[in-house]
Amino acid sequence: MRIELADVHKSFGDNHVLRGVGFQIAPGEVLAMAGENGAGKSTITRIVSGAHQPDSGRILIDGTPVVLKDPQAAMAHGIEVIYQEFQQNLFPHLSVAENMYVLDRERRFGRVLVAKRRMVEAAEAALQKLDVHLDVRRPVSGLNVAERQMVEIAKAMTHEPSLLILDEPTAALDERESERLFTQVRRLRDAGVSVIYISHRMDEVFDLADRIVVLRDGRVTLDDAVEDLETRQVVTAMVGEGVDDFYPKERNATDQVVLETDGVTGPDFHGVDVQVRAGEVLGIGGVVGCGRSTLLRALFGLEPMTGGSVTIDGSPVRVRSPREAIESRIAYLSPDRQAEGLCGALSVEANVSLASLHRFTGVSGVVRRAGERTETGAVMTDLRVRAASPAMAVGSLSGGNQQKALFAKWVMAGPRVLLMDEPTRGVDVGAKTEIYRIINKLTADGVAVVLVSSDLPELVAMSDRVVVMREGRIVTELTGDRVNEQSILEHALVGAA
Amino acid sequence: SRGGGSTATGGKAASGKKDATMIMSTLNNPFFVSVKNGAQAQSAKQGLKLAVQNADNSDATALNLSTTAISKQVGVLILDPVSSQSATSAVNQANSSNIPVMAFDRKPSGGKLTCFVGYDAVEAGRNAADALAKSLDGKGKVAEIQGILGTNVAQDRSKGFEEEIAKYKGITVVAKQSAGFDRAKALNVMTNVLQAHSDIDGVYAANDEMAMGALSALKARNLAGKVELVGNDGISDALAAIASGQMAATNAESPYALGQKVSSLASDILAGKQVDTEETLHGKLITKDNVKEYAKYLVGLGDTADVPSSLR
Amino acid sequence: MNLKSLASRLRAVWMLLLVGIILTIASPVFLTSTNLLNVGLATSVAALLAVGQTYVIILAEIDLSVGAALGFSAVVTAQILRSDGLLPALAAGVAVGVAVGLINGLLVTKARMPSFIATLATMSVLGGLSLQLTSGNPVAVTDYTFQGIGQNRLAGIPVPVLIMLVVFAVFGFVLARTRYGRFVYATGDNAEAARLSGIRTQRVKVLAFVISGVLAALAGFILTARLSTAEPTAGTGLELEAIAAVIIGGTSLAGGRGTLLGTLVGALVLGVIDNGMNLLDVSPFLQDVVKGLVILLAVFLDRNLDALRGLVTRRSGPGDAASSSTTPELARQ
Amino acid sequence: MNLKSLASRLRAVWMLLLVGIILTIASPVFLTSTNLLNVGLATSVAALLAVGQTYVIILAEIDLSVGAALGFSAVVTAQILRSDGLLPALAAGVAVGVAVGLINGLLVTKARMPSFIATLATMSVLGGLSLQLTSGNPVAVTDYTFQGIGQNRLAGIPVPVLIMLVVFAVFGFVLARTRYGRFVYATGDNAEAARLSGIRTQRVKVLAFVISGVLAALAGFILTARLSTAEPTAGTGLELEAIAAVIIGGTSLAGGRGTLLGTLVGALVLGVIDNGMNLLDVSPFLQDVVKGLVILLAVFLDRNLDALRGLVTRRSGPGDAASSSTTPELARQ
Ligand SMILES: Nc1ncnc2c1ncn2[C@@H]1O[C@H](COP(=O)(O)OP(=O)(O)OP(=O)(O)O)[C@@H](O)[C@H]1O
Ligand SMILES: Nc1ncnc2c1ncn2[C@@H]1O[C@H](COP(=O)(O)OP(=O)(O)OP(=O)(O)O)[C@@H](O)[C@H]1O
Ligand SMILES: [Mg+2]
Ligand SMILES: [Mg+2]
Repeated sequence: MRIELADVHKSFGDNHVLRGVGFQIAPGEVLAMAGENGAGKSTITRIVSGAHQPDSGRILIDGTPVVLKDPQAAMAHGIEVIYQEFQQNLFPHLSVAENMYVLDRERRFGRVLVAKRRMVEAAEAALQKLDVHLDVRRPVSGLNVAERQMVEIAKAMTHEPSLLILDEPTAALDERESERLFTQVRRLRDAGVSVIYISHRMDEVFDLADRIVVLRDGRVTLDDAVEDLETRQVVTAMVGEGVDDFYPKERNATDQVVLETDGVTGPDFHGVDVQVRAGEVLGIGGVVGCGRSTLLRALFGLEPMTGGSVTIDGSPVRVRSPREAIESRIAYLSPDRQAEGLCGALSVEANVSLASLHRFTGVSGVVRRAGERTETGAVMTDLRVRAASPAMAVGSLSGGNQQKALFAKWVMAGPRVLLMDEPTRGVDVGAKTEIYRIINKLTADGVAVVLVSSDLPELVAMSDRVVVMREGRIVTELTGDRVNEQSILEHALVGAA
Repeated sequence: SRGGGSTATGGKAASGKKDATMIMSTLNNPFFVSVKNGAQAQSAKQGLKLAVQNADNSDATALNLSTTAISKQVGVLILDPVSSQSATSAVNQANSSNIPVMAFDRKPSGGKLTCFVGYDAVEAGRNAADALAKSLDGKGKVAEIQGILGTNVAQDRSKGFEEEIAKYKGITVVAKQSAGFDRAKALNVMTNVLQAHSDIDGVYAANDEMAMGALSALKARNLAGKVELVGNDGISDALAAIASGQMAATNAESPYALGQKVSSLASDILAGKQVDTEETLHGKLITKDNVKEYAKYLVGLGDTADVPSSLR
Repeated sequence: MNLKSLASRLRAVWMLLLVGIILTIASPVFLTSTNLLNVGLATSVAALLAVGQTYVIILAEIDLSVGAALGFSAVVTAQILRSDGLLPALAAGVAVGVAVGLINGLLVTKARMPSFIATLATMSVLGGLSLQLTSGNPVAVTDYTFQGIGQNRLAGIPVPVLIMLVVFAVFGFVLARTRYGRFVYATGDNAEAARLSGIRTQRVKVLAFVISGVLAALAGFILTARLSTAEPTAGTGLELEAIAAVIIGGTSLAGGRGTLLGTLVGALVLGVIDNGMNLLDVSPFLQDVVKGLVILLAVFLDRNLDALRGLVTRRSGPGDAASSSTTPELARQ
Repeated sequence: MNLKSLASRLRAVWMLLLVGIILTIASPVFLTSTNLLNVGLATSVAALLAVGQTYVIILAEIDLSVGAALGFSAVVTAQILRSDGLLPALAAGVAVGVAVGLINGLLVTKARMPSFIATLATMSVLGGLSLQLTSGNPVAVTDYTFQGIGQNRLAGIPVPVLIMLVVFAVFGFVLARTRYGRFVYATGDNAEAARLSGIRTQRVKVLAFVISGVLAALAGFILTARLSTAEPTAGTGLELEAIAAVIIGGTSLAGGRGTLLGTLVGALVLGVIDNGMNLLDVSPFLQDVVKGLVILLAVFLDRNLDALRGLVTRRSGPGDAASSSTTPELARQ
């Protein structure tokens, strides 16, 4: 299907988000869309999917102007979307199978009555294609972020789409899963399906795309075939300036041990011993389900720890709740910013200061607004949180800016230990570099950082040391030159299916 | 008339005002609806401009309504107190604004009333007890279905009934349950009571609405007419049930007559005439013997709505 | 639906059994077939309201107008029954139910009003209309066929109980086994995702309110037929009874979860409590106290049985309790 | 808090002005200071209940027990006033409020019960206890000082109105400007995110229920003092009035949003409607109808003013309507 956007405008209130966007996609073409956080990529997605209406401009399908007045209208044209945020795709209390076939437009499983068994079988088969093995009768609420992402992908594939839009689908996936997704995308492309692929990962973009469109401040600033482009050009088109050093890693590690675990055991991890020193970034490598996320949650008091002990700066700590963790100056950046990170209806400012509010209140409990505003403003500037106003609801920020706001909250809390799970999920290249600089600043101040990331280049570049987990245990520790993608993958995958 | 001895005049009534506000404790009950109808019919006859308000069984609402009426400077404030005690504030307010205030059905416990007219609820309970005892020849097992607990009428009727029935040594009250003056609730409650006490001989329901609910329960067990049923109020359905022998008696307190009386007293007050400060109306025990006669009396008043078509 | 909801159904059944066993011991009459049929009869009206309410609550909405809708359709039905006969009366009653449901549904979807306040307002309007229409007087019903809806028996079972069972079976089947049922769960679980998945969520909601309205009309028929009278204020307070039945039955006000079997059990729990207190002649002042305490106990057990079981088998840590307590919020999106 | 909520406050004010202007034209008495003070006086009791309710609703919970708590603390206060004098009586009344709030709060947090059913059950229990304690009889109050709480004036303004204004000012300040207020919004918006930020969300909730209980006790003092008597059933139905005020004032039942200024305006809107209908002698049966319709209109305008304005300035498309309707869901995460 050939789809064309011409001079599309869209505003939210006074925020003029799209200012005359135009581009087209040919059948069997993968178009990558890149751009800073808040550039308007997801807004385009939602316009093409019928979720939002453009203020002006035209959409043409195979040369005919169309009005996509609601998602049904878009679906009728074979447009399928994997949205950036899980909340826009999934039903936590429905089973995986019901999630995948919730609409069942073709009524494959009955016109009125539902043939449950056939639905379950079909769901299993569809996931099999993606090499995903799940009990499809389980509710989605029990899945982790990566598993949910795979379910979403499978859901979009259940219809044979003629245009598939993927909005940052790999932000929560590891290399293996990403590769499986790419295989499917290429298969669809070869079958003549058009694909719009949105990502902040330049390697993926160049790997997969036929053409790249870059968006900046709601306008197309670059639209070219991938053969004619270099990463540098794309980045410049995105951020308006060259970024020389994606990973401005500083080595600030000292000898002083801050966080030490001794044989800690919990639901998905066993006998984990790690030491993190002041100023050090400890990376944890591993594939989905290896237990590293659960380990971080347990250290923050979100999961029960059934054995072992934890010390901070030499004194034993027993953390049973996030509050106790925060009192021990541990901070935790959750990978699920929607469910666990932000209070969407509250202002950006209130979210950023939420974990450090005590600093702006005396015994009276009255918040000193001026102080709060100055400090949050400073952190937000440091992290380049792009918000029309610090008083706007954080939920209406773009995905990447929400992530930065979440990061800002924990920077502001002034932690001794910072546990980060996918800290740059959905963050654009420019802002990623900013986050890395902030990590440098934190380590320079002696903060001990634990980094879990499925973005391997990031993990390699930003960690001083990496431990690799497999099936809940630490299988190796990599230092110096041995911190590279190759050896992390080797250790993570050995023996795995 | 039969009431207390002293009389009073309606203060500033000579001002020529022709309006009154009547604040009803509730209108979710045919009894009070009929009071309203009687009052409105009579006002129309006498050229009185009568506004009727509904306090919905809430003391607070009643007080708020009174306050509003007083600031409107109505000619007469007519109260049907939700409870005797809580109406005192309203009476005091009216007193200090020099607005004549009268009450009916329940007497406010304080303040200066120009006049009060009403039925005696304790007496109603007593009469019902006597009627029930009589139809049972002084012996048997009975159940009492109470009204909305915490309301004056429910409390007083229950008090009168229990005091009086205790005098009959052969009668035991085997069940005492509330059905909130509600017909549907009474149906369920009575069904359950019959389940626990299948040998029951008589039922007293604190109003006829509940008596009708109880009657449905009795019918379902083919006990209608076999178990003696006594109610209060004398609503149309109850009169029909008495006429057909399904109900033994009701202590009728014609609400329509009460309403008429209230309106004519209000007109008298506005006209500056002397009125009795207190007038207690007495209920009339209606049985199969006098139900036709009572129906004729109601029709004579103009109160056709409260007369079943079979007796018109 | 799935294992979890099956477990929660069973839990509600446990509660019912518990109350039932206590009453069987305390009162010789409780466990007789006539008494159990009485419970069914007394429960039938609120239970019918609870069916529609279950749909609406799974959709994360609420319908406070069902009691008033019952009253209004009852008086309309009774008045038309007097003037035009049975079929026009039944048709008019159902039409009132449909209209009320449509209005509620459109207020919530098109006019984007929170259902709590929209249906509170329609409750007020309908209550006033019923009084206005009847001048506050009950409307007697003498039609023999119509009375049969409430007073006859088939094979020894009262017609209202049969109607209740059929309605639960049909609507339970629709909820559990049809596309529409899945749309109800999906929309209640995550309305935005449902919309983006191509479900016409507004229609799904409007239809649920219409179901609620029609079942309120049906409940109105039964109540009117049982009493041989339509009372303008007949349904007052029944909405809370129905909602309580739904929640006791394990349906979450946050939406996305619940079963009709649970609702039936919830309604029966409430009916059994009332029946038991009457049988035992509990002081009427204390009945409200006892009823409140039993509801607390029932819902407490329902929500904490897993945790309590966990305590016994020592499987649960502090994290577990905390994480499961937050599931409803997570689910709300 | 932010621009958006400011706009919604102002909208509620517009509604109030609209109703006020209509009444000023229709009735010469409406815009007199005595009448306006009457409205304030009539509103004060429900408005106090609505303050605590606002906290609870911003926390995405609900407190149905406030009316019954009012009645129970009123009869306890009145009985102790008769036996032990003013200070013990006031202390006991407040203690009842605290205890009820604690129980509700613990049921919702520790016992993990949905607040709708937990507070419905405590409502039933408290209602029964009030009747039991008084055997259903009102308790007369003759203490002159106590009566003053309800009947005196200061600088021409009735004491209940003053109390109401002070309570709104204090609790409005707490909500808007203190750490606790911030925690209320955060917990109501996303309890899990709040917990991960170190907020003791359970304490935040318990405290809100306690505030609700204590203000119910305070409202009970005022009502008792105004009536010179404590009625066991005094608060019946006031919970719905309070909740309606909160929602009309723009607070979302989904939690995370709302202001006390909005609630005050919401309560006044309801008070003005009642007052206006009385002044205009609207037929009592029709009053419910009119009240329901005005509430519908008010909330409709509140929720759709932006869209309507958009229609006029032709900036908005159908998609926008849809997207703004989904914002609450989006925002909730
Ligand atoms: N529903 C909404 N209401 C108000 N503003 C919105 C809404 N949705 C998006 N925006 C604004 O539109 C702009 C573009 O957001 P969009 O999500 O399209 O960015 P994006 O390019 O996808 O960014 P990211 O890479 O961070 O995902 C942002 O400034 C955002 O705040
Ligand atoms: N809330 C949950 N409920 C049930 N199971 C869960 C939940 N969260 C995680 N799991 C399971 O626990 C296992 C470990 O998950 P964990 O998130 O620790 O893996 P991970 O290695 O960190 O993965 P990733 O790299 O994708 O974050 C997985 O099999 C997952 O399915
Ligand atoms: Mg985006
Ligand atoms: Mg992980």
